[in-house]
Amino acid sequence: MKKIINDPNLVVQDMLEGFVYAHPNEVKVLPNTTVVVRKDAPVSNKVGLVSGGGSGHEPAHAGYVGAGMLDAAVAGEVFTSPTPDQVFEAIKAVDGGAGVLLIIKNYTGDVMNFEMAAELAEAEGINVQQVIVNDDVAVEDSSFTTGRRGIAGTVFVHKIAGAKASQGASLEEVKAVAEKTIANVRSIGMALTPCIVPAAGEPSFELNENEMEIGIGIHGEPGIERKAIATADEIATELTEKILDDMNLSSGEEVAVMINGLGSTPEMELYVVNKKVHEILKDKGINVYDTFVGEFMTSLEMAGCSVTLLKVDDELKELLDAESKAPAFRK
Amino acid sequence: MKKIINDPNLVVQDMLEGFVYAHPNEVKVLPNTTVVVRKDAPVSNKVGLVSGGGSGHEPAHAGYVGAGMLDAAVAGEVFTSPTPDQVFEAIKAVDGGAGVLLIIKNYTGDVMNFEMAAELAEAEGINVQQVIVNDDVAVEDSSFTTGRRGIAGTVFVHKIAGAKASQGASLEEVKAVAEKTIANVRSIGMALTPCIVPAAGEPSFELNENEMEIGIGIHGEPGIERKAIATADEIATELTEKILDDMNLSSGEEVAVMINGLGSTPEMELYVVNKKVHEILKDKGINVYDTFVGEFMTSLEMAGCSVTLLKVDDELKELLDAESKAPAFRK
Amino acid sequence: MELQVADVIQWMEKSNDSIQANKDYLSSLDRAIGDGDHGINMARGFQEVVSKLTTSDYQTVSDVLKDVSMTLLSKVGGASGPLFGTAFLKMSTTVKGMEKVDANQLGEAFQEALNGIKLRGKANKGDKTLVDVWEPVVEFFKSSDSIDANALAEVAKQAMESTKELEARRGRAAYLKERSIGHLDPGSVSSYYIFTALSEVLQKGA
Amino acid sequence: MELQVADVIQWMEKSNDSIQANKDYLSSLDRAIGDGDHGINMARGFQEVVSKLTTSDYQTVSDVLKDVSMTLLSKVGGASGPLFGTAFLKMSTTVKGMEKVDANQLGEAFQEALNGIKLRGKANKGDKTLVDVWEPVVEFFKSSDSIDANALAEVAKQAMESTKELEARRGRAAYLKERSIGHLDPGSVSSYYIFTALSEVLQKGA
Ligand SMILES: Nc1ncnc2c1ncn2[C@@H]1O[C@H](COP(=O)(O)OP(=O)(O)O)[C@@H](O)[C@H]1O
Ligand SMILES: Nc1ncnc2c1ncn2[C@@H]1O[C@H](COP(=O)(O)OP(=O)(O)O)[C@@H](O)[C@H]1O
Ligand SMILES: [Mg+2]
Ligand SMILES: [Mg+2]
Ligand SMILES: [Mg+2]
Ligand SMILES: [Mg+2]
Repeated sequence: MKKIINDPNLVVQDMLEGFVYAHPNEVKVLPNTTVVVRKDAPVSNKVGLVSGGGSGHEPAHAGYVGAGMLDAAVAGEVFTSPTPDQVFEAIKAVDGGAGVLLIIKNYTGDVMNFEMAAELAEAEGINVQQVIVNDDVAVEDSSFTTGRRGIAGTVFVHKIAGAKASQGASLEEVKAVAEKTIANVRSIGMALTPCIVPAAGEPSFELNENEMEIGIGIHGEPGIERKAIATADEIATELTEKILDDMNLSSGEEVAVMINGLGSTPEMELYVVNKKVHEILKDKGINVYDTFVGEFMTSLEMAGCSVTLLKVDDELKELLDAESKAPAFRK
Repeated sequence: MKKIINDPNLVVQDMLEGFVYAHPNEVKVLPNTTVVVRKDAPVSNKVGLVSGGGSGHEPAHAGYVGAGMLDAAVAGEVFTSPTPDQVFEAIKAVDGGAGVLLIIKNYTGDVMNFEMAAELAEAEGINVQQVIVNDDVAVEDSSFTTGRRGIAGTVFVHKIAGAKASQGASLEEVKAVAEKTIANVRSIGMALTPCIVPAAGEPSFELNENEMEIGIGIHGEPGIERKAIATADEIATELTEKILDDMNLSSGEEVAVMINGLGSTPEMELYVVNKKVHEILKDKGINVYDTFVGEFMTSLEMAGCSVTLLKVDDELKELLDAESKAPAFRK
Repeated sequence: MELQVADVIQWMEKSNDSIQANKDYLSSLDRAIGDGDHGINMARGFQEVVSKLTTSDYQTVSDVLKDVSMTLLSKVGGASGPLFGTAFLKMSTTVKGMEKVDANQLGEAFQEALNGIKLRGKANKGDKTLVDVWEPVVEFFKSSDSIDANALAEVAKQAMESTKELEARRGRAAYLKERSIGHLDPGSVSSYYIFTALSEVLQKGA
Repeated sequence: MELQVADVIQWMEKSNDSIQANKDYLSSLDRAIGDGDHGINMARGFQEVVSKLTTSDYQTVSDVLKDVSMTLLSKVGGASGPLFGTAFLKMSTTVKGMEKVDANQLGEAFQEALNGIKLRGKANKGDKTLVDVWEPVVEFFKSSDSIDANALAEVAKQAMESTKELEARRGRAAYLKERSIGHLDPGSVSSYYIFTALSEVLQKGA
């Protein structure tokens, strides 16, 4: 394991301190927590937005804290959902009287920990609502199982709900637009290499030199299919087709595209993927409204990428374009 | 070699196409070249700024093209300086009548190719000046040799010269502030792993599981010293001390800090390094004016980071803060 | 049988011993069908539980269980944190105010814990989760008034082993669908350690 | 000796053959003390040179050399592109308008090429660059009016091999300082291929 860290058990704490040193005017960490909040939290009469999850997905989630996006991000241990008490602290810190919306990625752990925090907050009289992002089409969408995971599409939910909240919308309105975003966003990822959780010190799985894994999650879990490594065009085609199969996009409709690096894939390669994704969409008469290429929701140093499509209408376009001061998503 | 690419010989072309697909309102590629220019180039009566170099350093250099930063970036093959004819095309495309400044990283190849382009441009009556960035303190600063390399500090030169040019300053003024920036910026990098040039297919060097390389360049060249891997705090200390030894910074002075990931180092680790760098500076009474943590000047999928310090005065601070619309450096 | 404050503390200490000893094993089970952190999570949580219990004074079993719950809830995280946290919270409420508990009361506490787990996690028996260990244990307690410690350990062991053949429908392992078959469920293994530790405490007390 | 248009084209073809055959070797030399692209760069450039020359008509040696120069300048990049490009440009200018060149004229052209290389790259003999091959070759041409093809190849070879012991002071290898000792300079090796190719052409013509 080659990492630039100190004590693996303190890596989240070290990171958060370094984060606040880098963005001292935008964010602060609540004392004795792993909760990053806007420096000016709570913003009165604005719906507070809280997200979070395990660490190791940087810039998610702290990088999305800032005016126009999240009010707080709760960091768990690496790949481990944060605990209810931490989420509860976040909720209390960002409640400006208009209620708080929790944006949760659909993992059993995240859902349970955030729900317990919501129960604690409600017991204190805070109006808390939640949405659950489940954009990963690699996983079957079934209520008999855990259902789809939340992956990079979550960033669009942060952006759009954040913009709505900034406009002064009510908790119900912010929740509604977040749910609309979730209903219209689909993603899928692939990996060339596994990653190593610092405290574990061992790779999450093994892949041969000529293999790749399709439908990978963002926690180093194995994907849904292992196959021979293909060209960028083939990979982009497979991922895009899997998304489109699930989306019912017609010619003339508009999407926002996100090509997300999982950690160690050079930006060069992400742009190569982006080229093919655009060509496929163009072929189908689907217009691209905006494109985001970079690292938005990573899985430590995993090599690979995910593709996200968000079907946009006028409302979503306006909210996507709205100003954001979050360090990792400036608009 | 595990990469998401198509034909390794076409990777630069594929990337540039993907780049323009992602940023169609900000940039264009000059037909039949590897030159990315601002969509509205040339901006009349504004000094044109041209930089570039081998590919594989993304987001450098195309990511810094946009209002407030560069007017053009010339992309060479991976880790290979672009040719004079390409640079010449860039110069012609961005000359708005106020002359053109070339921002060159100090590599023999870059310097020679850009200089030949400048000669071609001058022959056509374009007023061309150049500055050479040499921020890497790992390399001795000597006129008997190639001298110091230009690495991540170059991004500060792009930003500051770009802001000055946007203010309508003359070629001489823009050149002067670029040189002032160069005189005040110092960097050094380290690596945990080598990288693989797509067309070569083999790692640039070998490092054992317990080794790291200090003073690494950004082209997969070996560094100046190989040693046992250390903690993040030790690494941050070594890099920062090497810079400070060369800088003569006194207590009370101000710096901008850049913690740059070389490709596959998770942002988590960069923030861990940032924490220690800030602590060291605080200890010495040096104030941090602004901090930039992320991937700014990479070396394909190399694991490692560089630290850059820029000593700032009122002029540099104002220019650093000025608006930038470059995709990879929004301000 | 009868459990007093000291017994419950000992139970948690023994649980912690097994979890620490098997931390890497638990993580490796989770690596196969999850994200590889189960051992790390449980070890972090139970270490804190023991620190908390050994530096506090307790009058009632319910207070001990409440601190176990709160510590697990705030230190474990992931899926297992809220589940084990809920389990011990429900147990604490069930035996509220009691200085000692007998087999029946413990059985009822386990029943409430299981209900809490199922409510929180929406899993049923056969979904390849820790429910597959807790439910047989609850049934074992229901089946008799006097608890045989050896039999308890055996029930937990068989239940734990039964998860190997199941296809996961809840938690991270569910993403793997049929690829999850052939691997033990990590949360069931750590639950098994907890019931084995209980069995040892009961054995000594007997 | 005398070189006509066809000879120069053949020289470039033979140079290209060696460079393509040794592409990986050249890159591996550059990997040791540089950035590993020298073979890729030279192979890309000389491939284009040969395509260009074999699809064009030439009256003069200088026109051939000019196209070689322009193609190298626009296709090689890196440090070697401007250096070899400048070398052939200077040669072209030196023999401007000539349909054939003799040993003296070729020697003068090489002298101008060397001057151009040194001006462009600011390197001197002993700096572990291709100057260490070009300068001995120029001196060899100066030393006699009639050129022995075998001797030319031998001079280039020894010059190339001499770079192994040098410490680099220019180019990327200079960053390694004393660590550069013990490795051949890649640009000197590709220069050696070019002079060996010339020697073969001269041999045939003789
Ligand atoms: N919905 C659920 N209901 C009951 N138990 C569950 C559920 N989801 C997961 N588990 C249990 O949690 C264990 C995994 O815990 P852990 O690895 O600590 O958390 P995470 O899955 O968040 O990484 C699984 O082995 C399983 O026993
Ligand atoms: N300043 C210089 N003067 C003369 N030759 C040089 C100089 N710098 C580099 N070279 C030559 O260029 C060769 C490297 O070429 P190449 O690898 O293609 O370019 P780069 O170093 O830009 O990657 C070196 O082996 C050396 O012979
Ligand atoms: Mg986990
Ligand atoms: Mg090169
Ligand atoms: Mg787990
Ligand atoms: Mg080279």
